[in-house]
Amino acid sequence: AQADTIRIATEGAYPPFNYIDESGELKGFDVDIAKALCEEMQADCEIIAQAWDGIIPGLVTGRYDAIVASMSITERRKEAVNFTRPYYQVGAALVAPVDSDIAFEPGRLDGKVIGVQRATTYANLLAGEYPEATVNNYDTVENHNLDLQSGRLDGVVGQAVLMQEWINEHGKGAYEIKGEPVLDVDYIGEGAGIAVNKNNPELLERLDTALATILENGVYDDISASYFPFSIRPQ
Amino acid sequence: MAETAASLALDIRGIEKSFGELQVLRGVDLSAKRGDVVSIIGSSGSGKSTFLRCLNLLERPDAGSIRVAGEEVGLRPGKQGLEPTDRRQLRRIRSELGMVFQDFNLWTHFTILQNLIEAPMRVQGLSRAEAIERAEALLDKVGLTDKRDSYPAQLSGGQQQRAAIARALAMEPAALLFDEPTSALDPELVGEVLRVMQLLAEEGCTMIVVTHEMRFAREVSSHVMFFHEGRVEEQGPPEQVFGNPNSERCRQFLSRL
Amino acid sequence: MAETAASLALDIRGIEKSFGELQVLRGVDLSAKRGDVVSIIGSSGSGKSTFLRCLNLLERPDAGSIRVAGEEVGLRPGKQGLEPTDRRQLRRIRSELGMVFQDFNLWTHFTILQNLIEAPMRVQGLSRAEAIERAEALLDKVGLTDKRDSYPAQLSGGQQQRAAIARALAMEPAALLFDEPTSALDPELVGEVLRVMQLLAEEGCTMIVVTHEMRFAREVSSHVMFFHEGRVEEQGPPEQVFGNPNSERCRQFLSRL
Amino acid sequence: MNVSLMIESLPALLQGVWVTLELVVAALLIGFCIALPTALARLHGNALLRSIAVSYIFFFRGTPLLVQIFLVYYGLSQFDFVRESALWPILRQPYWCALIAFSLNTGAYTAEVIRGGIQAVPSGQIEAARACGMTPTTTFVRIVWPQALRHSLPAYGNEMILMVKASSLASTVTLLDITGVARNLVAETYMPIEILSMAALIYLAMTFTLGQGVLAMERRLAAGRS
Amino acid sequence: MFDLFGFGHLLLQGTWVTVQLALISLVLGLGFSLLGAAMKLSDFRLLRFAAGVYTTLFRGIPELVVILFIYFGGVVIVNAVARQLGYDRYIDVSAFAAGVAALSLTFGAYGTEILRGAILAVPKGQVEAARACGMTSLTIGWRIVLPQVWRYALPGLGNTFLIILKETALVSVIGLDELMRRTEVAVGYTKQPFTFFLTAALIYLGLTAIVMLVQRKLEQRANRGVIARSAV
Ligand SMILES: Nc1ncnc2c1ncn2[C@@H]1O[C@H](COP(=O)(O)OP(=O)(O)OP(=O)(O)O)[C@@H](O)[C@H]1O
Ligand SMILES: Nc1ncnc2c1ncn2[C@@H]1O[C@H](COP(=O)(O)OP(=O)(O)OP(=O)(O)O)[C@@H](O)[C@H]1O
Ligand SMILES: [Mg+2]
Ligand SMILES: [Mg+2]
Repeated sequence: AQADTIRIATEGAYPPFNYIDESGELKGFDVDIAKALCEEMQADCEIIAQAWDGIIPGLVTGRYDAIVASMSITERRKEAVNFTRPYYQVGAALVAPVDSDIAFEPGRLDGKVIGVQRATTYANLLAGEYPEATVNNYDTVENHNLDLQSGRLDGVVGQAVLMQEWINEHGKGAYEIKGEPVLDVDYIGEGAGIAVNKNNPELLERLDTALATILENGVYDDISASYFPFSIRPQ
Repeated sequence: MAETAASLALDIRGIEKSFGELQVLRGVDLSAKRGDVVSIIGSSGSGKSTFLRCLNLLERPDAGSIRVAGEEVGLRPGKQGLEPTDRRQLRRIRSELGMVFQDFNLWTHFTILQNLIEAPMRVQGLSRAEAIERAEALLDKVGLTDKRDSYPAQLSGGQQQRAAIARALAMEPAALLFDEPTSALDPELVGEVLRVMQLLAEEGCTMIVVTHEMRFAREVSSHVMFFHEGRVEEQGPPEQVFGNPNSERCRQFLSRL
Repeated sequence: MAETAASLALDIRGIEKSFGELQVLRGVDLSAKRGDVVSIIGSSGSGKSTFLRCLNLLERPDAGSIRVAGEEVGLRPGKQGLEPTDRRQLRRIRSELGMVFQDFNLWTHFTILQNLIEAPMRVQGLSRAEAIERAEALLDKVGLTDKRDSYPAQLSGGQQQRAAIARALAMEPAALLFDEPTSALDPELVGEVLRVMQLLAEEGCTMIVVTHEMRFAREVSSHVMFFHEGRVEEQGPPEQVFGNPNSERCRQFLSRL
Repeated sequence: MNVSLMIESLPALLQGVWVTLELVVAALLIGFCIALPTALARLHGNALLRSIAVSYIFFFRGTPLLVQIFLVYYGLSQFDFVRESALWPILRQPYWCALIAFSLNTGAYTAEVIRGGIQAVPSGQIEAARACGMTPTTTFVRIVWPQALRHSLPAYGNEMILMVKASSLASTVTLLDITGVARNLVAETYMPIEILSMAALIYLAMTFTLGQGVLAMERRLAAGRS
Repeated sequence: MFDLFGFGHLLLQGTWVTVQLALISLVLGLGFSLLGAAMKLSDFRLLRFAAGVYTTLFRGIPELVVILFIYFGGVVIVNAVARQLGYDRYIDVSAFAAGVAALSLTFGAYGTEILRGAILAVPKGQVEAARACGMTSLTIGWRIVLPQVWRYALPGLGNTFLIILKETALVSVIGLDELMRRTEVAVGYTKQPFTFFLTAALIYLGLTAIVMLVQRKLEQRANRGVIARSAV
């Protein structure tokens, strides 16, 4: 598709990767990456916010051309959409109060109430490995974090970087990441990729090329450095 | 009653009407010359209102013929009784038969004046100015000039009744049909309305009046019909019907009053 | 009227009542012995209904006193007219003044029998069996025995009216108050209801009747009161009021009939 | 349309039916218990009671149920004193939060329905009772209430149906009612049309049955009385 | 404090979107109501049946489901139809359009029943009096029935509009930047759920109060010529 404008969807409720600030603008790592890619491809881009629930159906039905929303590459999703190579990779972290003894170990989550964002890979991870845990699905990460604070949840499973950020800002001394983040490719996937409609292979190729370029030429690293003190470059 | 059909204001023959199983009218005739005042009396449920409503086809008769001012209303058998063959003609005939309802049915969202000019303007195509001129003359006649801009709900029962009569007259009809024009009113208001009707009678207006007011039937009408179980059981000049009725049932009815 | 106050079934003095600016009653007296039948006549808006409703305090009078069977109803000035001092007494007095409403007000969710036993059971504390016994005797008297298990909506107007009378009688009241008991009925039903009332009158029942039926007022009542603008303009035995009224206004009213 | 998926999704959705039904029935019962005193306060209470009733009704009829749920669920839990109170074991559960929000909401609407029903009882019926010397309580219990109930039934039937539908908002606070299950299935399968059609059909069956039930009851009550 | 952590103006923008959504749904919904009522009262069984299906569906399915359905399914259907008609550019169904469609169709379903009831509530005598004057059906409908219909329909229509006004909040689920979504975004950013949800509640209450006021004015107008008689 040589359309002049590429429409890119992101969620807008996943800071610092994508969020809406008080000026009402979409911001964040994902958004900056998307803009950098567009610049590289010399295309006009329109970035729109879309609720997570319907973000893949929206792509499938052609509402937009690509999703840059920290979406993990998984086999299930590959049935519905095509992915570029990963553009970042972080594990799944379990966050809980400091004095809690839960952990990502067999049996240690049994009977615990764990919050997770609806329709994410973390939900699959919990369902697959910890069937005895009670899993609550939330519409946004913000909502499950609020509920962790309210004490309704014993823990939440979310993306490691993100959860670390949140702990730094809102939960220092009260919450911590339990153990090491999980990097199980079966559930978590190979990292976050850009999803493209299956019938649009040209765009996929252009995005892959552009992604390779910015990973090479230092643009990626600049963006990454402006958000994180460490690298989340995919292996 | 030796007039030719054409000279009659109303000429009705053999009206029959059933509601489901119940036969309400079993062949009723009526003829009235210009200026006749016909009173219809009879006990409740005898079919008086139904007959009146058949005359302008608010109710569809099962059989019978209707002539208004010499013109026959086109009727053909339909699903529910006789159907008008020509809706245009029906509307014209209806506009020639003014009807005054028992509960007035003044249009509540219009003022009295608007009630009077609506039909002349929409049905007879009068200009607004003409319609208002006619309406004001009528309001004067029934003594409601000061109420022209009031809404029906702001009028007393007797005033509403007179407005309803004025509305019917505004169409300059060939005949006026009244259904119990006074039964909802108190004795004083009854007198008020009867005076207006008497006035109309003196002016030579043709009227068919269903009524429970025997005094009116006796004093004003030229002809009285007593209905019983869907038939005209007794009829004639008031002196005869009230003074010396042939029918046993009629005598009984009158004795109750 | 030389009876002592105690022997009177009803003794009303100086009732006044205003609605906002409008003074509807300007000091009305009424006294009735056991067995008296008092008719109240007068034109629309003269305050007849309001007066009747003041008697059992459905409307609060602004001034006046009320004695029922010798017992004075305790009243004290309140925000809107006179207030009863003792709600218990008020309820007892009300149960002694049976009221028959113009539009019957039968309780629509009860059968006729239930309508008759409800108040005796709940107010007078009769057992169900006693109440039913009393009710059945009354139904027999007003000729509604076969309707005991029908709902009010299934009865004709005249039957409903008779049921309403029976309901009032079921409380065995000291006096019965009627507000235009026949104005909603057709002539034949009027006859039916008047017969029942005449029967009650012959049995010595005390009745106060607001009515437009002059025939009833003339033939049945022992005393007639003509209301005009919130005052009793004329009163006396029916022969006098109808035959030779003193008041000009009363003469005018009667001439209209 | 992927029909086999629609059929596969049915068992999971039917599990959601129980959550929905439980919530709706409980909310309607509690709501009714709130509504009756509220309606009476609105009609007969002293000025203070009346204004409390009026404000309660105005707030819950004037704001979206979604806002009410979020206020109860996320809003209250923000305060430490709520979290330390004895009520926290209840308030921490999404089920109870949803139930509280639903009950308060339907209570406000039902109060208006009941008020309408009471006011629709012709004043003559009450006057006739007074004229017999009945006490206000007897008059209400024996004469007004039975008739008010009949007057209110159609409107109350509507309110019940609205409640069934509004209960779909429970999914926004993690509850797995019909909509909650459906949204999870959509997230797993990326087939929104099929799944949502199934959910819609289930709701339709519920509301339709309820509607017919209310109609049947109206007819029974109306028998012989018109 | 009034800038609400910097989100005040966003909430106002959201309110404006909410108002637009509600008003456009009202206008279209009234159209559907009139059409639906006319169909329900028509002599053709097929039209009556179609209207019956319409009202049953839209009164029986939760609005949230309707919104999700139109948003996800609507695009597929619209584009399939467009392709059939030979138009092969992609047509988007925006969240706003989906919201308007869902809300106006819902309003129409309720409105259909309200208008039907109101038309039947106009006393038969009013129509008979017009017939007896010889008016045509069209004149009767336009001059006698419709002006009186509002009197009976306004309370019901007003209530339904209040319901629709609040249901605009559901459109936030598909990401339309109306008041509720703006509120959630603000909560996400500031972590102040109580403050923001309460603010949103107050804004909705304000809108509700305005609608009630307008409704009362309209009812007064529609009731001209009718004297309110006290119930006592
Ligand atoms: N639309 C209808 N459907 C069925 N039966 C009807 C209908 N209209 C009238 N009837 C019946 O037809 C009979 C005659 O009614 P009609 O109204 O003509 O009587 P009426 O002589 O005017 O009585 P009244 O003096 O009480 O007005 C009555 O038994 C009535 O119940
Ligand atoms: N609740 C009320 N508020 C204000 N005015 C009232 C009220 N009830 C009655 N009125 C007025 O009081 C006057 C007397 O009314 P009332 O009903 O006693 O008359 P009436 O003699 O019974 O007349 P009718 O024969 O028409 O029944 C009337 O002018 C009426 O408008
Ligand atoms: Mg009749
Ligand atoms: Mg009166």
